[in-house]
Amino acid sequence: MEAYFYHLVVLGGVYIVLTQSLDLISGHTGLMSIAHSALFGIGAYGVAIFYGQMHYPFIVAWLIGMVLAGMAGLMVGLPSLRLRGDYFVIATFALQVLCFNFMNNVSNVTGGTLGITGIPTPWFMSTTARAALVCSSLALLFSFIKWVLTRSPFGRVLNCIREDEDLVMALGRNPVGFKIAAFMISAVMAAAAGGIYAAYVSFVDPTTFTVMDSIAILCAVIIGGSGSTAGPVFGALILIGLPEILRFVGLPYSVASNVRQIIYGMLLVLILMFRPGGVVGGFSFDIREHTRL
Amino acid sequence: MRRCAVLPALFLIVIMVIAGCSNQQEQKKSERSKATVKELLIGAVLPLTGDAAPWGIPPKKGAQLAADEISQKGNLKIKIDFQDTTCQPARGISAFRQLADVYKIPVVMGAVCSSVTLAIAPVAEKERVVLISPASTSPKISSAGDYIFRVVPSDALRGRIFARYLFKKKGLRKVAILYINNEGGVGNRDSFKNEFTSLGGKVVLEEAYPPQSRDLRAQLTKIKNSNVDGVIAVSYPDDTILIMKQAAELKVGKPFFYQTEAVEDPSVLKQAGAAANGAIYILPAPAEGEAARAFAQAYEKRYGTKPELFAAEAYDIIHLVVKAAEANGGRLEAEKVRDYLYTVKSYHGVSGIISFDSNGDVIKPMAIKIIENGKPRLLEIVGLE
Amino acid sequence: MLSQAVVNGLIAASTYLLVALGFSLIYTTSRFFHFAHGAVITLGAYLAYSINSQAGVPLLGAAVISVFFCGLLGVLMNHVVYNRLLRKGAGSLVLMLASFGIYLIFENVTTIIWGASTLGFSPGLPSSICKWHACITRIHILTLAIAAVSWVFLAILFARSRHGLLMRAVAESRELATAYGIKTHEIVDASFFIGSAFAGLAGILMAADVGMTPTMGLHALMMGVVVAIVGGIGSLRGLLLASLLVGLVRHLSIFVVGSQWQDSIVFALLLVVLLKSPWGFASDAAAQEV
Amino acid sequence: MQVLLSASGIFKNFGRAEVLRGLQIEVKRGETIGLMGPNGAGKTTLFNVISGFILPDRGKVHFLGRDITSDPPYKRARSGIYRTFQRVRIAEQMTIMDNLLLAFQDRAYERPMSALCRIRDWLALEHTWRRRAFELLKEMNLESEKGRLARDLSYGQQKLLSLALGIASDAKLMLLDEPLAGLSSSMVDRAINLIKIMVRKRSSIIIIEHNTSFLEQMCDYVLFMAQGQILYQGNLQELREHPGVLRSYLGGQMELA
Repeated sequence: MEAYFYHLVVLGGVYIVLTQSLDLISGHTGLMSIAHSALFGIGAYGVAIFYGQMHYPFIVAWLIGMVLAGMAGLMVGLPSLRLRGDYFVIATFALQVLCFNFMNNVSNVTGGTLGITGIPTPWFMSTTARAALVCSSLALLFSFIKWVLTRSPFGRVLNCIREDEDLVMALGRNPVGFKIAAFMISAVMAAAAGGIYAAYVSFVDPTTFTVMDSIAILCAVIIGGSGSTAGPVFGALILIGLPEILRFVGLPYSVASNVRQIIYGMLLVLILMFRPGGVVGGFSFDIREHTRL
Repeated sequence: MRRCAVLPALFLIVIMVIAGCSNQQEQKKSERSKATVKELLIGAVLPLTGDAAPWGIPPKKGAQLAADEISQKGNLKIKIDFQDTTCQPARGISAFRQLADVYKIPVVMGAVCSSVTLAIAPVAEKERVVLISPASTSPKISSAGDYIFRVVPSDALRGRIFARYLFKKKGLRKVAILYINNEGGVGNRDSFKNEFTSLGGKVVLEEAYPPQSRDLRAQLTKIKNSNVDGVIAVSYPDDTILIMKQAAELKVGKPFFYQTEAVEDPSVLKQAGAAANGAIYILPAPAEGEAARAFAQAYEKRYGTKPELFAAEAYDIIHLVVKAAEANGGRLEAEKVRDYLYTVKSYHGVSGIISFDSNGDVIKPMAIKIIENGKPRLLEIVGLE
Repeated sequence: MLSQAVVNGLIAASTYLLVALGFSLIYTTSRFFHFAHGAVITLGAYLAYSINSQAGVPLLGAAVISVFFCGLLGVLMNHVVYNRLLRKGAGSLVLMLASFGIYLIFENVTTIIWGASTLGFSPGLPSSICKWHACITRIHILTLAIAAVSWVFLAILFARSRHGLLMRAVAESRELATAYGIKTHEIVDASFFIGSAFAGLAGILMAADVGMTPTMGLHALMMGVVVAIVGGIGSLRGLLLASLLVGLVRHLSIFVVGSQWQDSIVFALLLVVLLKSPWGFASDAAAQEV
Repeated sequence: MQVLLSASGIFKNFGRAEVLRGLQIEVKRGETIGLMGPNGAGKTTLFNVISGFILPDRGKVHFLGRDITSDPPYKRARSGIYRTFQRVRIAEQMTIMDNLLLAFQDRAYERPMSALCRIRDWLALEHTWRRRAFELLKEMNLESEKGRLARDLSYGQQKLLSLALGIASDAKLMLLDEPLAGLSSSMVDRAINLIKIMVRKRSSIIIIEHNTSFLEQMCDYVLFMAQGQILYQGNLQELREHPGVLRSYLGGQMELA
């Protein structure tokens, strides 16, 4: 029983870091991204390759993964120079597809479709209890970091970018720099989650990092409540919790997964329609499309 | 804002209640297993939902059939706890943990998707739980661990046998490989290619296509214009239909050899129709004899269809596990089951003749079949020799 | 070989064009990415299948009925979800997210009703006509023809008819059009109807060619979105050029690089277009306006 | 008096429409200038050109003796140009306090690293920022609303807030685009109060406005724009008698009708 519970804590922790990091850009900066599972994957592959195969110390591999993801974040950040709103989403989508294809096809680096197996478990995660402790404290740490960031002068500018980029400029701030910084921080956080995930599961393959996973993470943030600290936590819990609850409920097997997806879809649409701030009540993506001068 | 803090709290409470319920379940189960020694609880982690469900539900049916048959005989009661993996590694670990840690089950059947089996394997090793897959064919599983078994041949075996067969019997020297760009497709491609080139053949073209692709004309056009004796296809049912139909449309004019059992899928036979005729394919040799026939009858009686893919394998797994328990005085212990399985030689199961090698891989003869007039016909049974 | 590849590219381009036409028609009047379009594509095929095989209506009739229903479905989506969201002041991002949700619901309902494995109108061996080393089936010719006719239809609609004029007015600015007394709701509904009907038509044609699966709409839509953006949403000429470009790139690139990179090339193209000029081929005119 | 801003020979076309045609303007430190003209005269476009949201086709803009013609808007804002927008622009889903803090806070503490590593520093500074913001709120009679989201404010209050942002950012040149339009009379008084604060702080101000009594009260002189050029510069009295002004106003109205 404990180990199962701890396992859920591990997954919950990893996903909380993911949703918090996505919320930093989507909920606070107004840049919706569906490349997040790719960034998550970069972190995971970083650990898998540098720690699992090349036997660097875990911390080093973890950091390498984060740096790589940060660089990828910079690459996504660059389109945000020009693109707004839905066009930005499409750009991140393209990036997600490209990253997935890289993981899937460049087999001499990433192991291709077969993935990388046998990543040794680092000592601090050797039991599920330890892993749960590590992951929950990471979730706490990153939630705290995000909380501080979004309440700092830095976060205030991000929030203002979400509200009105022209206003940010009128107040003497360069939105582009802030957007890129936000995206890179978010990418690094996602990669941190990915590295821990890889070390815990001890196996990575591209199918864990698809567009659909990216969309699921985004939906979790929206459903939970974007632009808040509790919202993403709640979203991550739904993402991890709903399948587990349905597992206990015992739906007919032939439809269970479809029913789960339908529940996600309905939740998303209903939340948007009746509670645009998400369950927890954060920021709502209302109309703010001032026509550009 | 304040009102909303209630909701997450409620959510947590729901989770706790559910967790509490399952805890009680667990206690009941353990009490019961103490009361009657002769009840065996076996776990199963299968993709019961999602894209891979078509491969997960038949093993569930087969295993359930075996459990009920054995239970009816009297001495032993078999219960199987089925858990869903949805073919995702993390979910698979969740499911496995639930069985191994919550219910303390020593033997688990699963998983179907190779990626899930590979993800679960280290956990199974650490928790000392025997994991027997009815369907994972990735060559990487061979080295996944001491407690990891499978009753379906590795892609490595299938590729080797198919390569030898095509090289020696069909006289192929130059081939193209058309494969689905996922773990199964690439694993099969590699095993075929390694054997074929070591025999002296040449793989001229390797064309991949992404899963759920609906247009393979580009790949097939390239193959049509290449100088090859034949095409090896590694595909799933949906794209097998595409390959057959689009190859016919484009008049590719090369013989196709399918290194997959997907060809036998009812949807392929129906949708591809005449386009399927002449397709030669390889799959683990179906069992002959009384037991296999009885299984097919019982299965059809109970579920209304002929045994689908991997149902027989699951049926055999349950029987093997029960045999191991019987050899251990009716108790299920992971180490004992593991040791027993390594000694199994030429067990006549309903999925074929089963022996395990030192990796826990099954060694089975394979069958070469051909589709004629929309129906499969056995060409021959081939082994490694 | 080249001739066949070009023909393949044209066939692919025609389905991309059909999807992109509907998608960008809806975008021009309502200004958001309607991803549930993918669900309409799938449903078009399945509805036609059911009407044909279960109700026994001949295939052509079934297709017409199904296309009509797809149009209605689009209008329904607009009324049940998007309009309500708009009334609450939702922006294009919210509408796009909602369309993700709708897509999820529809794809899974489709799977529950019709199952996950391939279904088709015409099982069996397709007959094809070959000339100059290139083979083509009747369905392909039909698809090409319908795509061409649809394009011309829209071109005339936009250039000549009053209705098209109103649509262009709404596309320019919804508020302004309302201020001028144009019934914008009706115009948006009309664009949803026509756009979704195109989606249903595309779905049926694809299914007639290669059969249907519940996920067929998503891949088709992805290519449609790429075409719509590369071509510059709202520019008919741009869409035509972009669909040809994407179709040919997909089918010719395979001779240069490995086929596993087919998708990557298309999406790299998309990314480059987005970075160079977010408004695609139609950039010069549209960019000035925005 | 020192010349703060000078723009010369500004041309700007939108498609075929010539909006600014060789416009010339000079603003000295501490001046308050009214900017009038019929609709479509290019007033807002001029603001956009000065604040950098639109680049002119030709012409130069100098601020504090430096050529800023090709500077992006945020650089100009940093060197001391603040503008309001005709349609109120504030951060709607942020609190009023946060809106003001945005203008008050020190850019040196806006780096993500300093947000994390120098928490104590910025927390300490935040107190002074908040105090100053609170004082400004008192001027606007909004101190009780500081925790509310800006979008929940009335239109007039939002307009006040956008003026307050200018005061908070301590700009040397304020470009106010119709600061009084649509305000109730009590709100107008408060807005004027805020503009007086700007004057007191010796900021130069250009105000686009149609309310002549207000302009008379506030401005050192007025500029009259028509057809992309400054037609007249002087006091309001004389402006009323200027024949060209009358014609262009009437002409403008006829165009409108």
